[in-house]
Amino acid sequence: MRFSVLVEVQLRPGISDPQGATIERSLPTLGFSGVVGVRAGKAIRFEIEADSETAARSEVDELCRTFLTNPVIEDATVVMGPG
Amino acid sequence: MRFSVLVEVQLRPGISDPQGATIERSLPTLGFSGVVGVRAGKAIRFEIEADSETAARSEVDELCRTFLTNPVIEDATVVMGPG
Amino acid sequence: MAPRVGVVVFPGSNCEHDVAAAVEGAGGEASLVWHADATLGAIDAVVLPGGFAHGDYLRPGAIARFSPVMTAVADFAADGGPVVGICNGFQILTEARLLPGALQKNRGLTFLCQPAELEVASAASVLTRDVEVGRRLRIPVNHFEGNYTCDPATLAELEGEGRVVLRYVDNPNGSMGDIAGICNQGGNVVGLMPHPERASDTLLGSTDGMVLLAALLGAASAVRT
Amino acid sequence: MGLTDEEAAEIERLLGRLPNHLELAMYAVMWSEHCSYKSSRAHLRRLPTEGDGVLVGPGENAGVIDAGGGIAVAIRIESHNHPSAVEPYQGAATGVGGILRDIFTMGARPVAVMDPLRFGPLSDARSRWIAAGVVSGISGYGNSVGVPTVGGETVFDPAYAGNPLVNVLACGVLPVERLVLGQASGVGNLAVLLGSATGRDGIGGVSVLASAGFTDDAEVEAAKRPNVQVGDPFEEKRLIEACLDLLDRRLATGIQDLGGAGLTCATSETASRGGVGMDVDVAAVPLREPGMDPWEIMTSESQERMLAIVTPHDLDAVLEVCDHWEVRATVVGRVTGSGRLRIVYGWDGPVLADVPAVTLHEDAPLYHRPMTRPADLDERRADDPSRLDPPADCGADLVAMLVDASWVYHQYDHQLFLNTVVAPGGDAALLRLTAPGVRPRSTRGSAGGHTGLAAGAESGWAAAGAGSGSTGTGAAEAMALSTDGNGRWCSLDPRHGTALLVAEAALNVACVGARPVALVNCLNFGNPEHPEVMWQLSEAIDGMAEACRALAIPVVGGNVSLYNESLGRDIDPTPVVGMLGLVDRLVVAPPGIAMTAGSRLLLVGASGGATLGGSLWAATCRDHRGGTLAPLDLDLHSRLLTLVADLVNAGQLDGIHDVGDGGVGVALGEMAVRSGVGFTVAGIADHDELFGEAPSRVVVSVAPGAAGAVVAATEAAGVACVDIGSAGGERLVVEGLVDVSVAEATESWRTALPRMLGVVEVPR
Ligand SMILES: Nc1ncnc2c1ncn2[C@@H]1O[C@H](COP(=O)(O)OP(=O)(O)O)[C@@H](O)[C@H]1O
Ligand SMILES: [Mg+2]
Repeated sequence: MRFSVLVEVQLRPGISDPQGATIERSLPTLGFSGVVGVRAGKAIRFEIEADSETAARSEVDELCRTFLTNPVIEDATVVMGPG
Repeated sequence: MRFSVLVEVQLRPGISDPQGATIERSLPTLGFSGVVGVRAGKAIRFEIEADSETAARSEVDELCRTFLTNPVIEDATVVMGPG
Repeated sequence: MAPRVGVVVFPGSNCEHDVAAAVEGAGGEASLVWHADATLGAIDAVVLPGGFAHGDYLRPGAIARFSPVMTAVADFAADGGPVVGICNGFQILTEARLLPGALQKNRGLTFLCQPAELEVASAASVLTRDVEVGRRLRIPVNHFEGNYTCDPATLAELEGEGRVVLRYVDNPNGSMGDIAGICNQGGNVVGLMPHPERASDTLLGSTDGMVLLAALLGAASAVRT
Repeated sequence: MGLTDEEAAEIERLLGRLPNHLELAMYAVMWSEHCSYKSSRAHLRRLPTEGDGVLVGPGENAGVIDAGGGIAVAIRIESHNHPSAVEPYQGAATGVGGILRDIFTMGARPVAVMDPLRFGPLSDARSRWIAAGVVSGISGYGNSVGVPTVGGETVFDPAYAGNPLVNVLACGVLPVERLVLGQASGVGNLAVLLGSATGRDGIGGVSVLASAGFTDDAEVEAAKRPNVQVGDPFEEKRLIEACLDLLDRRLATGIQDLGGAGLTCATSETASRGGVGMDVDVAAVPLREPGMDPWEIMTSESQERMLAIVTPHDLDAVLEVCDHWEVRATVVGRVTGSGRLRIVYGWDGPVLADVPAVTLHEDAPLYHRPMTRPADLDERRADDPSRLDPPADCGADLVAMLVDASWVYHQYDHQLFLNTVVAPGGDAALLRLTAPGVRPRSTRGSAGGHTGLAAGAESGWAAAGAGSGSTGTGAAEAMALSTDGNGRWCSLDPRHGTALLVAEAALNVACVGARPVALVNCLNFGNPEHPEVMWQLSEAIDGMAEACRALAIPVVGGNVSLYNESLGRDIDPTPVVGMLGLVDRLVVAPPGIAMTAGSRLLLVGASGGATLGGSLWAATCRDHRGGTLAPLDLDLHSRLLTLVADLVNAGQLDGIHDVGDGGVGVALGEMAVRSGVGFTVAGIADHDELFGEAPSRVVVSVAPGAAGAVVAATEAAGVACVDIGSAGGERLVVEGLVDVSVAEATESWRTALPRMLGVVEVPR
């Protein structure tokens, strides 16, 4: 079975996100108001082939833990759908 | 009203994505199989204050078009929820 | 009177002094222009120097293009004034749509600071005016996002109109068409990834950058008279 | 690593009462090993710190050396080993940020970074991850902040597999009158916090607060807090410009960076150095997160912050300068005459802590920890690698030792400021001694200028020049930098090994024409509670002191990094020295590591005594780490330094390389692959002579017509000189030992590092 996956990687809460903060600071001068709490992370999309949804999910989790994030500073959120 | 927004920015189809390709190439040696079509983009999260969902939506779209993406090479996908 | 070159400084720019020194070495008169200024003052040419305007956050040039000075730069360019973007300056010019295309991450996904062998591909720009087409120049590159990208129609247009100004002899970053620098239709707005100011002294290993800066000063004088 | 019972008792004695929780937290960070040097201070005192040109020695944020003509150079080195082991990119990035703040806090514009790096072997995936992450972190931060990285080291050794060493040296240039110290003065003056908001990051980074006197709750909390920080080079870039601008306008009487121990350190040190007190209002500190406790605010190590001491009269002007550079500035403290550091919550609010500032800064315990010579040392020294079987093919071994570090340094902007005459890849970096605002370039304009400010300058840069009057006349024209460490040597003999490093670093700067003028060091050692480690540290310091005295090179600063261990195993003792050299007149670029077809190759310097003990060959080709080190004749070395610099500056050579790791063989090999020219050398008896390591030697390439003059100069200097062969041809030939094609050696040299890293595409 094939699944399509979106992994969103963000810095963990409490860790400063200079990129997000800089984007946020610049918005008013660009004419955008009312935007707060900007966090800038990564979005990684791919397709995965696995025997079951559970198998796919556990491979993706492992991938996030060991490769796509450094859990010391980053969290991953996974969204999976049919491929 | 406040809305929470996720903007996913990916390179447009047809534009080469060396980062995605590099991730994909290195996965088998790390013991991950069956992963294809890797695209590496950005995930930008924020909260926005607006009078209505439509107003929020149109401000976010404008933000994507003029600032969060470079339309020459990138596309944005927006997911909005209650703040 | 020596041609006057305004060097624009954004927060995070870092090559402004180097460019100013090289411009002066080439016989020009350089002044620094702060990004928040809405006017350029009395100048004959503008350089957007290298560096990391606004930290290159989001995308190189994405925030810088909204600076007040960029309106003045666009007006100056529209009047035919010579505008050159070096490295980060090139990225800003593309974000500001003063030049087509975009600069993506290098193919090898690393920052690259090294000499590059270039070939002059067109003499129809303010930076290569009177420089022999085919001439080889050795000028350093210093970038992470220098991989020039555009749609096929734009590429065909650039090639067809002779607007590819400089090409890499040995493409370091995956740039389409080995493009190291391009210009607008008028030839007065030029963007290039290599740093001419870094090839401005024999002690630095090359003086080839002075060929380009001298051409720019020539164009600047021509505009003024 | 919290406070011990004795330390807690000492605090109680100093205060005459029990400290409260906040006070205890402040002592815990200030008396940590990192901030107080409590294990090493007793030994560091033995280093020679005085010399002619020393304007500021150890103890301040950076050492400062007079370069003549009203110009000075600030230099400092620091480690960021532990953060880089857990988050390589950010650990290395924040290491660069931290050391740069030490430089511009002195009033110097940072103009160079060097990064001596040590990792485990790249056959291990974790070491590859760390190495790649560290290099991109240095690249990402250093390039963006706008300071060129001009050299360093890249070493792979199993000793560092669990604990990489990420040291960063930074160097800055200043007009002498901009020199400013980290001192508070003037009762009633204000302490202004500049830069980033304060968050819960890096709390207790210098010490784990948990052990003594804390509730279980706090422990639990502390464990959850991220100790790794994310660097913001853009913020730091603006801080650099704002701070130098403030100093040029004479708007700050003192300035101090916030590093380890955060606000506690910056406020107590500035007060203590100035002999004053300070009241700090924690409620005024801009926070990144709500609900932070005062002890968190006072010990947070959030990056990119500085503390400036300003007069109330200048405050508005200070705020205006900061506003221009988009740097946040907030009054958080007031200088008092009490000598006490008082933490208050609101100026009229409760006093949360009240301690003598000097006790935080200077009364940390001083430990004379037990020392023992390692029991296995004699055995390891007796295990001499010359007893190993000779290599079947010296050529293959030579090629295996040639590793081009350019994959690393091509990721670093090493050219910014147009100063870099010898780029990374040479024996030492050589930079013109200029910087924006120091030897002013005649630019005009509004960038950096602020309408409404009194200075009357058209630009911040012009103001710097006008204010300084430093036109550069009489100043040295260039500076050289080299960093050197060698854990193999130092594990066999920390004292002698360290002396050899000082000698090597000095010779490296001589090879680009400079005379060594000052040294900084980063002492990377294991756990100081192991008596063997303390012995190594003590020995290394003695070896450094001895060599520096003999060569008349003062030690102007350093950093001690202890507890470098993993799974109970200490790293090899790895002192790293950073050498600063000056060149009075820079006329031509030095010839560099090169040879020219047709030239003679001369081996100049010490003869005999080279050994394979602790050598690169033994380690790389035989995985062997025993033996004894070659002797060092400091008198000869001193003569050689002068001779080499003179030859280089006279323009008589077409190539030069010091003989270091891998001996004469590797020196010749590197000269060949860098120039694409082969050589034929004779008279080298065996692999022992080819790869044996000894100090005080250089290989020079000189045109036949000029060889006579070079030989005469060596004779006049009383230095041996042997003609070992000639450059030219397509092969590297050492008669009877090596015969390899230039093409093969070059390809292997060029691709070795990317291959080991598993980089798919080898960048050119
Ligand atoms: N991490 C690094 N960063 C910058 N330059 C480096 C790095 N590693 C090595 N280099 C450069 O590569 C060259 C060779 O380094 P090395 O072999 O350690 O020198 P040597 O042994 O001659 O002192 C030097 O010029 C050094 O500055
Ligand atoms: Mg060397």
